[in-house]
Amino acid sequence: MTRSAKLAGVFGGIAAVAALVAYYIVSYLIVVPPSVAAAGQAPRASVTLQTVASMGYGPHPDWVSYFVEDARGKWVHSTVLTVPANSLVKVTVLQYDTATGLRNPYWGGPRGIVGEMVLDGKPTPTLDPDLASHTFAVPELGLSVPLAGVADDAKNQCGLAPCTLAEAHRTITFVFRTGKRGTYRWQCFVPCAFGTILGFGGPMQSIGYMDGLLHVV
Amino acid sequence: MSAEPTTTWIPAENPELEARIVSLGSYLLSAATTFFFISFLFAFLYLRALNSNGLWGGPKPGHHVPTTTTSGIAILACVLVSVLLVRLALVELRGSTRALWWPACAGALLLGLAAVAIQCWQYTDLGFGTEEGGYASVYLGWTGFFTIFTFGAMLWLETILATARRAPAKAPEVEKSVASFSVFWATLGLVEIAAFILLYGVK
Amino acid sequence: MARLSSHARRILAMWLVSTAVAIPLIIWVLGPHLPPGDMTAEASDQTSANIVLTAVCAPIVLLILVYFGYALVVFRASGGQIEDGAPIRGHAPTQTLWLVLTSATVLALAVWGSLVLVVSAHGAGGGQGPNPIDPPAGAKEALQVQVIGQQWNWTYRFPGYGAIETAHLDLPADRLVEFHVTSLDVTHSFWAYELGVKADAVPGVDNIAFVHTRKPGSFSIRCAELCGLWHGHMYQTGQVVSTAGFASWMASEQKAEALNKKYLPPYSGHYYPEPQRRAG
Amino acid sequence: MRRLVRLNLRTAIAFGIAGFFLGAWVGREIAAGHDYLIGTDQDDVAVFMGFLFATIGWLAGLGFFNYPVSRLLGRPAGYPVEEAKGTARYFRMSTDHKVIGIQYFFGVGAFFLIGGLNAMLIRTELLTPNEKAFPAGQYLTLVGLHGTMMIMMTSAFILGPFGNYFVPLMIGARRMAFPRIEAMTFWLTPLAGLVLMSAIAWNGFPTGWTGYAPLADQARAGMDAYIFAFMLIGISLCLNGLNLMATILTMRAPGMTWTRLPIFVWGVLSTSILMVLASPVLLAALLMGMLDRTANTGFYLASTGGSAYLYENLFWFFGHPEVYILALPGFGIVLEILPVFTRKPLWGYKLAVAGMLGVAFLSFFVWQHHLFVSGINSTLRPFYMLTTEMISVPTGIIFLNGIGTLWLAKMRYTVPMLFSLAFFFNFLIGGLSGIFLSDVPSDVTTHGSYFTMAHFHYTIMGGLVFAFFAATYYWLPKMTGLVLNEKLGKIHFWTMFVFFNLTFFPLFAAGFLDMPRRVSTYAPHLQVINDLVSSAAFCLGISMLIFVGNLIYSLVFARIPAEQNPWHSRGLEWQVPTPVPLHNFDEIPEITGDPYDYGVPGAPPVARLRPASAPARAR
Repeated sequence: MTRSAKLAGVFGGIAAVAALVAYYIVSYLIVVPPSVAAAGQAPRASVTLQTVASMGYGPHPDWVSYFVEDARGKWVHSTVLTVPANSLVKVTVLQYDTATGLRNPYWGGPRGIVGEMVLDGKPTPTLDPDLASHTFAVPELGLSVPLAGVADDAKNQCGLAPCTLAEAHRTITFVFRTGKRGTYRWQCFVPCAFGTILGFGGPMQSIGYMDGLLHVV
Repeated sequence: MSAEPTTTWIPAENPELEARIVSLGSYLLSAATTFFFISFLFAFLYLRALNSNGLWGGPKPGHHVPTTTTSGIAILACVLVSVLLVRLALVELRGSTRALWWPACAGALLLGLAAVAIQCWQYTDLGFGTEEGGYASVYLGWTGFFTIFTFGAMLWLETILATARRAPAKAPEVEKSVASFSVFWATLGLVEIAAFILLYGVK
Repeated sequence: MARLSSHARRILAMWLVSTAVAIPLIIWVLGPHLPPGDMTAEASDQTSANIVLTAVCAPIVLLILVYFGYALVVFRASGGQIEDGAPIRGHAPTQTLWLVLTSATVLALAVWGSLVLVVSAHGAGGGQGPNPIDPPAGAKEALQVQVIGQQWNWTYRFPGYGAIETAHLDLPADRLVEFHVTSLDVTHSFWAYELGVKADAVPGVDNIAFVHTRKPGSFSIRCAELCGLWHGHMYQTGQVVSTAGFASWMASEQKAEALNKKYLPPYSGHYYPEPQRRAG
Repeated sequence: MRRLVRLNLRTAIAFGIAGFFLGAWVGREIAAGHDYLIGTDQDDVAVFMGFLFATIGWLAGLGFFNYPVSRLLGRPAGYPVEEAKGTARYFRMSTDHKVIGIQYFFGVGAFFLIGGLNAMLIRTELLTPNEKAFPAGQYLTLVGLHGTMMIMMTSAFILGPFGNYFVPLMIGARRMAFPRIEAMTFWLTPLAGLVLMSAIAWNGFPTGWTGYAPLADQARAGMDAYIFAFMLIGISLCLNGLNLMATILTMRAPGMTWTRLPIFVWGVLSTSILMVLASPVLLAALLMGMLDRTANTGFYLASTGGSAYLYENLFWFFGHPEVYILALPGFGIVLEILPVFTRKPLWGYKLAVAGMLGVAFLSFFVWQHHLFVSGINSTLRPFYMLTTEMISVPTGIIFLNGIGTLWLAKMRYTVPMLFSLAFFFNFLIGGLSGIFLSDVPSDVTTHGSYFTMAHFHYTIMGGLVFAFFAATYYWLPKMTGLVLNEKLGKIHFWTMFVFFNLTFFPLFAAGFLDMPRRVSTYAPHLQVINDLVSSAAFCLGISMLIFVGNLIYSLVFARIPAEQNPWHSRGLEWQVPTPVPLHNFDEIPEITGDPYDYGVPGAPPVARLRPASAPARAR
């Protein structure tokens, strides 16, 4: 074997293995759900979300998840939102999941919102923690809003995401003020991931399901 | 490099050294095994002392002891008699008549396997679930891994018996391998005594 | 023998000079910048502990550095030749001296650390578990604050104020505070940096830490034990405010939390919320 | 069987993969009908059974069951072992301790580089104060993979390659006490690495290398990979320690008295005590975690009668001796190398032995210093503060040995010597920063911060890894029979030393300035420090590539045969020819002298290699 062939063999082999390992690790690392922009412009924008009890498809059919409506009215499986800075953002959540109850009842009161939380058209100052199905919380903005659950015995419950308005749901609207630019995390404070120890595993620790990012631009 | 043979033998040392190696290995294995089960002993005492959420003994008081205490006694008896039989075999091998060592070891093997079997049978009829508190957890962990260790020990004993059966070895060699095994098996016997006292005796 | 002692003399001189320079620098120049500052009595104790430890370590570092530096320059083979060094196998007086000195240093540090920990600092701001060995005088009148770690935020309950719960933390200045740290799910660690408090939040445990606040200011709160996805985001900023400022903050919180208060569980050292394990 | 299929790495991988799928199927059958496993979208029983069967398949594929089965059938001990020729023997089960040493060197080294790659990715993420490069969850997995991979691999970093290769050579034995167990300790290691890497396929694990419960109970199936991989390493460590200890205690050549035993062997011996006794506790802790995840027990769940403290106690009961499993072989290596390049006897040999045994003994009594602020029994804190600070006395002895050995020396600055000297510098900083962590008032600030992180990187990377490279440059010529390029070695040393310190020293400041460990986001004012550290870390990564380049250049291209004893060492391992013959010594040698008698007038040679042909000694 010539020197150059040896060189090519050794370095080619090592480079190939290194590339494979790096690809294996990095391809896992960089996956983020697509970002969905809020409708409207600063200083007013709006976001429409829905929460589903179970995906019904995909790699995790049993998981709870958020969905976001994009500009064309299509439901996107993502939790990465882009909203304008220093604006009022109106959030509408279509809530299809049944109640689980809060781990910490403290989060039953809506906090950090402008005006009042509106549940199915009625202003609601606070929620019985046992009736909460999820929360929408951005701790760095002081924002936390409990999302009331659908009654356990409601008819026509949604089984396959994304759900339609014909299926049993609650509608929650609220307005919050975005601060300065930056990326904020948001999450749900309800231990709603049944089947996982303490209800806080799986979807509760996965961006794209019950955790997300709020890009304020 | 090309001059190397395709088959080599692990260089044999003199039999006395080989026996010393196995004997020392058995002591070290026993030490490691002891520390392994000390973890469960610690878990038992620690969780019992903490009694988190009042659930050490499960949701219903007095409910947590296995329903079949007799099978616990049976396992203890099997293991202890088996340990004693191995010691007896050792005495036999060291004495002038060596007639009884084989049946003694074979009996020890059967009793050890019986302990494994009884434990497996007991799991099917426990009377409590694994989720019912700290005691249930420690019970499952301790007895489960003790059973696995016991099964491994029985494989070792079987090896000694099979080797002696196939090529009737000289007494000193058999004696040394039985002595090495006896150390490990006696250690497991002590573990079983502790397990019985704590898991069946302490409420 | 004369040569030998000249090496030793030189090394000793360099060491003494550098130590004499370093120690004042550490105490008066670096010292004031060492954490965590002096917002509380415990933080001051930790700062002085850090200064003392740095000052104790400096001579050791300098001894090794001076010696090794000297040896690297002086005790080297000349040229490419392989020459043998002096066949010394040991020197009993040096060995004894070294053992005595290191043991004495270590024992002194341990005794001093224990004294600071137990007698003067009452736990030094660290979590002491449900039964602190030596609660400070006036612990009965301390402001009780329960810190509740949860995935992923901190909330606080004030049993002295109707057990209301808040999402951020204000403390009055010049007051003994008794933190009761617990968790609702996994292990967190409550780290109030400027206060000099660190206490693990462990489910089912009431972990107590004492701190005596001194002057107003803001402090950062972090989670120092890996707790899942948003561990790095579990930070807040708290305030030490005047007593009057604390009272007005508390009044406004009580007003804001009036509606939600009835849903809170009764105050307890620890909580076991549902679900307690995997649910079907 | 052995005639039909040639058992090697290929069959091991094939059997392993087949075993995994078989096991996963069995696991799903077992799990079916158990409510608590339904709806989690992860079947931990299937994953564990898959790993278990994969391990069995892997070992069977390498031929580890041939001998036990033949023994069960009653065949006699001392079975012949098939050895391949040339490079092929490195890819199959070999019972030659020299082959295993080289397998360890490259196998563990490869995973060490993967762990290093993870470190580079971590530093990439930390270039910015907020998550830019990778999302938070994946970042935690990265931290866990880096930490666990490094701890798993560096545990065997010195005892694996150099312990296995040189302990028999240094004590005058032809083999290790249990050659097949020795082979198994190696082959479990790459399997553990692969199992750990597979955590990515199960969406990672969030706990870092410590695997704290109940977060570990809550985590997704990647946690199973962590638990299983660490269990394999625990078994491997325990068996490796058992084997090394049995070898040293029983197989010393005649004349190898306890005071003639090379100091490296003493280091190995004291380490192996820790390995035998501490690893089973890790194994038990992990098995309890496994039961929590699969059998629905509640060892670590306070809400059902368990306790998170149980894990923390068991883990650190293993974890602190583990720290010394990492450090003690390093002590042994530098004290072994210093006399050779100072041309002096080791100064204070007996004290060094006492120091290492003292460290080993004390390390079992310090573990609760990891739990100073955790809220367990606070009355014990002064005791653990005392024991922890006490351990710096035996550690300090190593420094005294270094000081004494350098006194009036004739130092030669070869690459191994440079690494050994750097070891003292790094370990000094690492050790003294440990004093801050052992003092409770100071620990309240530094615990769980980047200060801690810098501290243990100074001791493990600055200590163990530098000692590893010292040993590599010192012994690799003997192991491979080829010279390593010295110029590249020196470039490697200086880049590594400089950038190691530039990487980790600023992290003490980051910890003092309120930066907790394992965070993907930090306060914006810390960005300068972090960017400096990241750039230095990338250069540190490049210095590792220089080493890899040196290895490739010297072993593949230059191929300059090494002399039998290039360093003019008195060590017994240097008295045998290079490359080392298959059974090391034609006859068991008789040890006649001290291995460190440099410059001692009239010192006898270290050993008589052919005692039988030499004139009989008067006894």
